[in-house]
Amino acid sequence: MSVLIFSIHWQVMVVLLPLAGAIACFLWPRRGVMLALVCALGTTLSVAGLSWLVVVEGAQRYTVGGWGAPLGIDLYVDGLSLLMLIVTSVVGVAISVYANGYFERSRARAFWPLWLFLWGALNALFLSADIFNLYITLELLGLAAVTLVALAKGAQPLSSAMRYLLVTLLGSLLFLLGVALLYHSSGSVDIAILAERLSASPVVWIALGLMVVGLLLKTALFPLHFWLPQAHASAPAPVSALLSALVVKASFYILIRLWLEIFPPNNFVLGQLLGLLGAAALLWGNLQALRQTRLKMLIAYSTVAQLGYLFLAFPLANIIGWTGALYMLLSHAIAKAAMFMAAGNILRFGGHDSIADLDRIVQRLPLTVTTFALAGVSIMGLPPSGGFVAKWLLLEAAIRSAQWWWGVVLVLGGLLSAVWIFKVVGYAFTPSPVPHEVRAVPASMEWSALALALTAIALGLFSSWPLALMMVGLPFGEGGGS
Amino acid sequence: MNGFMSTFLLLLVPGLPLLLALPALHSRLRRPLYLALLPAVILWIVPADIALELPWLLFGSGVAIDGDTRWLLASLVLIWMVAGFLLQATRGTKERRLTTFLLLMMGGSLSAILVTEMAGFFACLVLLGYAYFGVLLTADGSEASRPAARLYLVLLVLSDVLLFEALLVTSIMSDPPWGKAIGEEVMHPAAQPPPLLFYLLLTFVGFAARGAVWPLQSWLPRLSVSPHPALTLLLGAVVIAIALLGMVRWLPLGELTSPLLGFLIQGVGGVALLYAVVAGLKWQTISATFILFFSGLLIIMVGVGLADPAVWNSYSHWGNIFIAIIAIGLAVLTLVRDRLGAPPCNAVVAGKPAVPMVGLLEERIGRAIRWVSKAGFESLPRLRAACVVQIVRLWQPHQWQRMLVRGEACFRQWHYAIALSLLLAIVVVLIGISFQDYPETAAVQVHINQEGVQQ
Amino acid sequence: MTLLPLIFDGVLGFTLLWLAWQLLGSPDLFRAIVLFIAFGLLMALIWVRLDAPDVALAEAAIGAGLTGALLLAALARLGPPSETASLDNQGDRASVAEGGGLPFRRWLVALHLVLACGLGYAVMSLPSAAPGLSDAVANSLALSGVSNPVTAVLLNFRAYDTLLEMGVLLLALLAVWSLGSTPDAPPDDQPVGGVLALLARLLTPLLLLVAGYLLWVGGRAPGGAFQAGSVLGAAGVLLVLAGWRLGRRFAQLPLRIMLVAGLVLFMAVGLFVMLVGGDFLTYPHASAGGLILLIEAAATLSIGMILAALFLGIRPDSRADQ
Amino acid sequence: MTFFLFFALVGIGLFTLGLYAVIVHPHLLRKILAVNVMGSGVFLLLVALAKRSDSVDPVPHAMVITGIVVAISATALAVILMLRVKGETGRVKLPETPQE
Amino acid sequence: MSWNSALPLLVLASSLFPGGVIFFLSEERVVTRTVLNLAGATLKLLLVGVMIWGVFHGEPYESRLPLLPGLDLVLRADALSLLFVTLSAVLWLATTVYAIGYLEGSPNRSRFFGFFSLCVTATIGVALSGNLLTFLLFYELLTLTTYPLIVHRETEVARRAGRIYLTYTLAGGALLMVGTLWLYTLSGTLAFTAQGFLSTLASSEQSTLIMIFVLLMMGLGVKAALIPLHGWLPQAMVAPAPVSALLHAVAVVKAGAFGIIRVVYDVYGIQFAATLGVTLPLAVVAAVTIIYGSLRALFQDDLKRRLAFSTVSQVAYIILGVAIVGPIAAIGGLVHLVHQGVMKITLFFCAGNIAETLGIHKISDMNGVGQRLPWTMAAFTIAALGMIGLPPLAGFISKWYLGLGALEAGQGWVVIVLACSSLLNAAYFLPILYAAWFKPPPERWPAERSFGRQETAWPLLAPPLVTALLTVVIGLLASAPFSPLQWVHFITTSEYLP
Repeated sequence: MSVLIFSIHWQVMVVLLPLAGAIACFLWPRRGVMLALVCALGTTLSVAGLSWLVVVEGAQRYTVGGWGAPLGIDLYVDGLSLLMLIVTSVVGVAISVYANGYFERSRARAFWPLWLFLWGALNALFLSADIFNLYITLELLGLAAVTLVALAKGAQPLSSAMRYLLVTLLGSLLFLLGVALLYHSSGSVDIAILAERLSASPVVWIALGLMVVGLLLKTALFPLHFWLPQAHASAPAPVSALLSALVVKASFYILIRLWLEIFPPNNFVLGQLLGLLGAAALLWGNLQALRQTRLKMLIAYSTVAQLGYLFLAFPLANIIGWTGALYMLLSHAIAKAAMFMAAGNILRFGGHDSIADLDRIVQRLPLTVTTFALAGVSIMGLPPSGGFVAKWLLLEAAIRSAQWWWGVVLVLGGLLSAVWIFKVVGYAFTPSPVPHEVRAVPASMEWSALALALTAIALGLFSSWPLALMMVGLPFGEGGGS
Repeated sequence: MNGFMSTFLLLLVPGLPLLLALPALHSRLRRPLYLALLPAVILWIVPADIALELPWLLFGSGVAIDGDTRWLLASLVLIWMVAGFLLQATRGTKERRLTTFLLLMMGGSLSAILVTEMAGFFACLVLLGYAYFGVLLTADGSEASRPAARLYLVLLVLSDVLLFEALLVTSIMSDPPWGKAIGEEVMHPAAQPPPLLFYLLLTFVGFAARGAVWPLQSWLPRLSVSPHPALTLLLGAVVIAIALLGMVRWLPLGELTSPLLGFLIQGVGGVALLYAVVAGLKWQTISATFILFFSGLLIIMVGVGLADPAVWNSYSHWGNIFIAIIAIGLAVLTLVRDRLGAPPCNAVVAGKPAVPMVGLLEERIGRAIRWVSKAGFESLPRLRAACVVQIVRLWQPHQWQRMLVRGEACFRQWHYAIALSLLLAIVVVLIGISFQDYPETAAVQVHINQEGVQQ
Repeated sequence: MTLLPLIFDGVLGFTLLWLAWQLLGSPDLFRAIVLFIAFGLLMALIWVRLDAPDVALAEAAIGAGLTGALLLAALARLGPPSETASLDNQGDRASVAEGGGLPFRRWLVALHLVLACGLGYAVMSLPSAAPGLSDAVANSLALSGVSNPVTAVLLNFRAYDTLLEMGVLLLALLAVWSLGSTPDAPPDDQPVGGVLALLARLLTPLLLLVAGYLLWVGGRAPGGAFQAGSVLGAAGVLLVLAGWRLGRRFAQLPLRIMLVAGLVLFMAVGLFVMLVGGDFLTYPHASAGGLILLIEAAATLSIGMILAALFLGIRPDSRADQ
Repeated sequence: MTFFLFFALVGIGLFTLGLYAVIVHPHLLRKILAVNVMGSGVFLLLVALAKRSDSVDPVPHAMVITGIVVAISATALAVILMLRVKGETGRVKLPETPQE
Repeated sequence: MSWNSALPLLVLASSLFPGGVIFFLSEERVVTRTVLNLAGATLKLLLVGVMIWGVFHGEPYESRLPLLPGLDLVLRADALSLLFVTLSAVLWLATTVYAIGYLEGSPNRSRFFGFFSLCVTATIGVALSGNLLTFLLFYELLTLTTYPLIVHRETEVARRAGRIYLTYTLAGGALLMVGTLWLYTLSGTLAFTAQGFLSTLASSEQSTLIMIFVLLMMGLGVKAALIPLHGWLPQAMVAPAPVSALLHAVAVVKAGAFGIIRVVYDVYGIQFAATLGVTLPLAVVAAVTIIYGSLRALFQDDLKRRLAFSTVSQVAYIILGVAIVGPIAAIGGLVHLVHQGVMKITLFFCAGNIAETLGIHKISDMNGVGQRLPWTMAAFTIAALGMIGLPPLAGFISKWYLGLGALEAGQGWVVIVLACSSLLNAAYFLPILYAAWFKPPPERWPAERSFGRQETAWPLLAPPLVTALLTVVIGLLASAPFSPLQWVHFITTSEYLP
């Protein structure tokens, strides 16, 4: 058994299985659902195999083509990327189950291959140790995501998709320009080699500046979040879920990777700048969320806000801070996916997602409301939930590094998000006066969302395992930026 | 008679009346008052001294019967019998509740005589006091007597508080207050027992309020002209007598001296006597006058005792007997008055001294409450509400909202957004170039202690 | 150092910038696209000047040719050019007005100048000797199975990139298909007669030949799967323009199999060599050349088909579904 | 100043021009063109700088070929999206004001 | 897992499990629901009984789960936690019976009972938590689980109350979290230990420690309804009577008070806290709360609101007892935790009965209620007199020890506060009694429901009678073995005797 596990090249399987699944779904669209589910399962198993490998043997470097860096392309798995892969799998499986009930046949035909492509792109991105390869995965990811957004009908989704496409192309180009400059100043595109060869010079800073902004555009950090709310809100529910949960996190992952590996040390002021933007995102996003009248729009703005949390790790820049941010990423991915799915259920059930009229429908979907509430608990950062653990760690980092102002922001952000969450949940406690036409919600949609929400809660109770996993290969090695 | 039986009997003396106070029980019995008195009578007859420790409060409580208390018990039983006899006539809708209150009162009074320590006595006193209030209002529901009853209630509460404080003070003075379980080392060296005078004053005023001693007597005349002679009897012979008994028992007569207070108390007693003689000589309120007079006498006695312990010691056992005699005397007086057939009682005339004063008092209190509520305590929440309104006003309309909307609209403009990203890129690069490799910028991070997470 | 190439380069470069300026600023969209095609051809020239013939081929075929065709077709579908142009102009002015007018533009220009200066500074401050990978490539070229270094990089050293890139291409097709036909798509069933049909009939075999040649020569000289594929795609575009359509029978599964053949074969080869006992995409040195050719052949076919399908813009069997 | 540096600077010029056009031109087709021009600029920079050493570095060439293919994929998607936007809204530009 | 380490978890599960199951029961399955509820409550009581016996004989009960790096979720039963656990378990049983009767026929009962059980679970968790993190976890859980109970009526008023409640408690929770974390970064541990664990820290940290103390007190003071953080409590009165009863007597306010006890005793250590000089301000705040709450209660005409302000005042007794540094006052404060619970729950039960049976909510409408509901009003009277502190009822015991402790600690002013509070208590309770017993009843009641021969349904009547009886019994037999007073004596000995 263990021989089998160690002899399979799990890294390759993790990337190729979704791609193969996408091709299969493309070839035989009528079997799409079955193929996709099998593929989701296979990918998850591969990720499990990879985790086993990594946990037992430590961080893994894999040379595609046998050439090795700098000539060839390396795949690198450590705790950081493994965690991202696992999040992707968890959310991915749930989204697959959910989408099975969500899409009617004609759109399902388009959805499955695109979604599997996106999954493959995500996995490839998390595994890659090569910045040009990262560019390609970013493009693959961006195009798939844009198309998925455009799957929804109507003018709004299409124009949001268009805007999203332009933004993601711009971001990629900025990134590519940075890659070009870095390649020409160091002669390699491998992250590890870059880390060795680069020293703080204006060229490097210009390249890094371009890459950072390109990635920030894709991550939709305040004030560059302008494309996100509409794109996430108008996409079909499973797509919103995976965009908010995974896609924006991918570019954040690259950013964190670059920051940890190839950024010159002692970039304290830059960290403060990113933290400042994160704090602004946290407050602005939550305030905007409060103002929204549509549920999905509200959740989308909350994504803007929650992304701010992730950036608070940059000024803190110690292991606890990074762990906290990653844990936030993890729990936010899962909780936000659950939340969008719940919103999708509500939308499907009542035909609208206007918050003021939710009272007509919420009472008949107790599971969905529970999902929303549980996910909300995690997003607010109340115990026991993943969000709490993350906030705890971030706050601890803030106090330990004597930067209490970030702590204030953290607490304030949690309270603000509580306001809008309870604004929505409050409608669960309104008597429903008017019965109206409803569309049944398949059980698979309700339960997959609930399962995710419960996972987000469970993350608060069993945090030691993910935390230990993050530390494999010491991605935050010598304490990050400090 | 074995120990168990006697213990049981002792507990039954207050227990049976309390038990019978349940309406469901006494409504099925023919003469619950007499029945409830039965254990007391038996205890009186059985000539044995019994004592019993009860697990109440941490230092325990006790009931006992000995020579002195036997006398008191006897007189009390007698009075209750008379009262029962007088109350035979009462029949009607209120009877059941009246009986309940009477039985509660009986339980309280009997146990007050039997308990051996102050806290227990206090408990009985409270039961007695509130039960009497119930009796008053149940038996005599006339609007005229209610203000006086309320005044009585106010004095009762005040007296309770004062006595409670007195109890605390005495408890802290007798060290250690609650056993040796917790070592002396944690006892506060700073703990200074309050002065004795404080305690004496508290006790005296507390009991004086209950016993209608001169300056606090205004409720007494009105309540003692009740249509029910039994109520008058109970008021004087039970409520006031036991209050006086308490005073005699609680004040450290014969042990400690306080000449100043002793003199003061004598003065009060003297004035009370004078007042009784001058102001109270009316047939309708003869019993009140009687009570005032004799309680005045007793107060003088107490005052003398407090001023000079030796004097008190010489006639100390007369104290209890004196009280018993007052009670019995009052019983006789009431009976006689009842039998002679009092002239028609003019409530309004009789109530004259009490009612206006009570009315005035209540009105003043009401006005004070209104004033306070206007000026003070309601203004705080009102202030807070105003603040909340301000905040809401700040929040809800327009200003912030508009800022949010405009800001977001601005961010959403394509050209602004992309230009902003460009600007951000330039800023990042500038920061990166200008702040690199300055070690002191990282100085803030020195505090980082990473051991916490390593595990 | 001769002056002539310098002048030539200067003219080339400035013309390119001027073209870009013109195409981005021209009020007429049709003219802009035509200029864009010219821009692409000029780029191809520059690639040649920079010793990058492979890139030049790809640029000429894809960057200038196919992109231009795609954009022209899109413009045609957008509606009458005059209307769009006027709308565009209005939009331009409106946008400037919305964006705060002239001051904003001034700021914007300043910002861009700063950007350009910064980037220029970065480029100028790079060391004059490139720390590139040319030596590494040259050292390993013998083991790669091909002698054209660009092909070696594309299909051996960085084959994983290429694999993913084919994924991007396929994804684009998927995206285009799943977004379906636009409501106002021009009726494309009419037979196109005349010169175009004749041209198509004449050019298609030629293009096929060129594609085959480029594919074959790619191992040794400039050329390769992408270039060949784009030529094939051009042929497909021609056919499409001429009104030729796949038969219904082929428009279903067989077409799809052809579309994915390149990617599937690529993945299959990569996995197969794993079975032999290496990492993913590690070709045995002896058979590397053959394997690369195999992959390239399939990739050429797929790339050509995909590019043509992208141009067509709708699922060929969509009519069959309706 | 050597000629490859000149081309690299031209590349930068193209990138900047393209970016400016992306920002100020609302018409989607022109935005697509502009993005393509930006891409060309980056490619030019990538290849031109590879000329610095005597021997030709093929890796940037391969990268650019990859980039060109990615660019046409993106352009194809952008074009189809643009057409759909036109079909749904009747206008070929992005709505600037938030639709609530 | 051994029996000793499983027992705390079992105690939690005995209400968590029924709660979880009840959510999925359909509305009509009344019998199943009732059986589940009662079985859970009874089982919990039994388990708690076992634990009391064990703890008394020195058995350690502790369950651990890893929660955060270096911090476990610890459930531990010590004497102090058992005091609260027992109170919760007993009163949960009573309230469950009451709620079954109270909610008969109203909608959303499954939801109600589900959250009710969860709320009790959270309370038990608060009581059993063995470190500050676990405490924080259950404290926040309590916030979340009580919110649905407060808004259960689903009216606009209820939702407004819910919002206010959340505003206060979530903000408090955040402060508590910050304080906890800060403490953790300073000390590296959060485990509750007798005499506290902070006294070993360097003296340079003292000002920080004071600040943390303030943060913690603000966080906990919200739930304990200390001035000026009490605003949510009267608002929360819109909830159904069993909820008010549970909120005020057991769950929420007591969780806050209990937390303050824990922080003062087991985190800072009472001696160390006294050295820091934080106890006196706390005592002053508590005293102000006592007086202010009573004064506000005086002006309320709504019965439940008056009771709510009375709670504000009474819970501060507990804190006062803790803040007066001395063993006797500590006994008074701790025992008031139980006594106030029993008395206040009785009052709320009775208020609920009056509202439910006669439709009366205002005190000014209560004339003659005693004649219609004699048993209910008898229970009310006993509890109210107990609240005033009349002997021999439970309230007297608490006040007695508080006063004694204050004198013993040399803080005579507390006695005056107590006296004023007693007077005020009398001033706002006695008029109710007077009106209910001695004023003539109106011609007809606002909304009377008939229950045949009984004055009201027996599930509504039995719980207040039982708790009223309990008020008398724990007052009368205060120094019997295993009485609350004796148990508190046991606790205080361990806290004050190293």
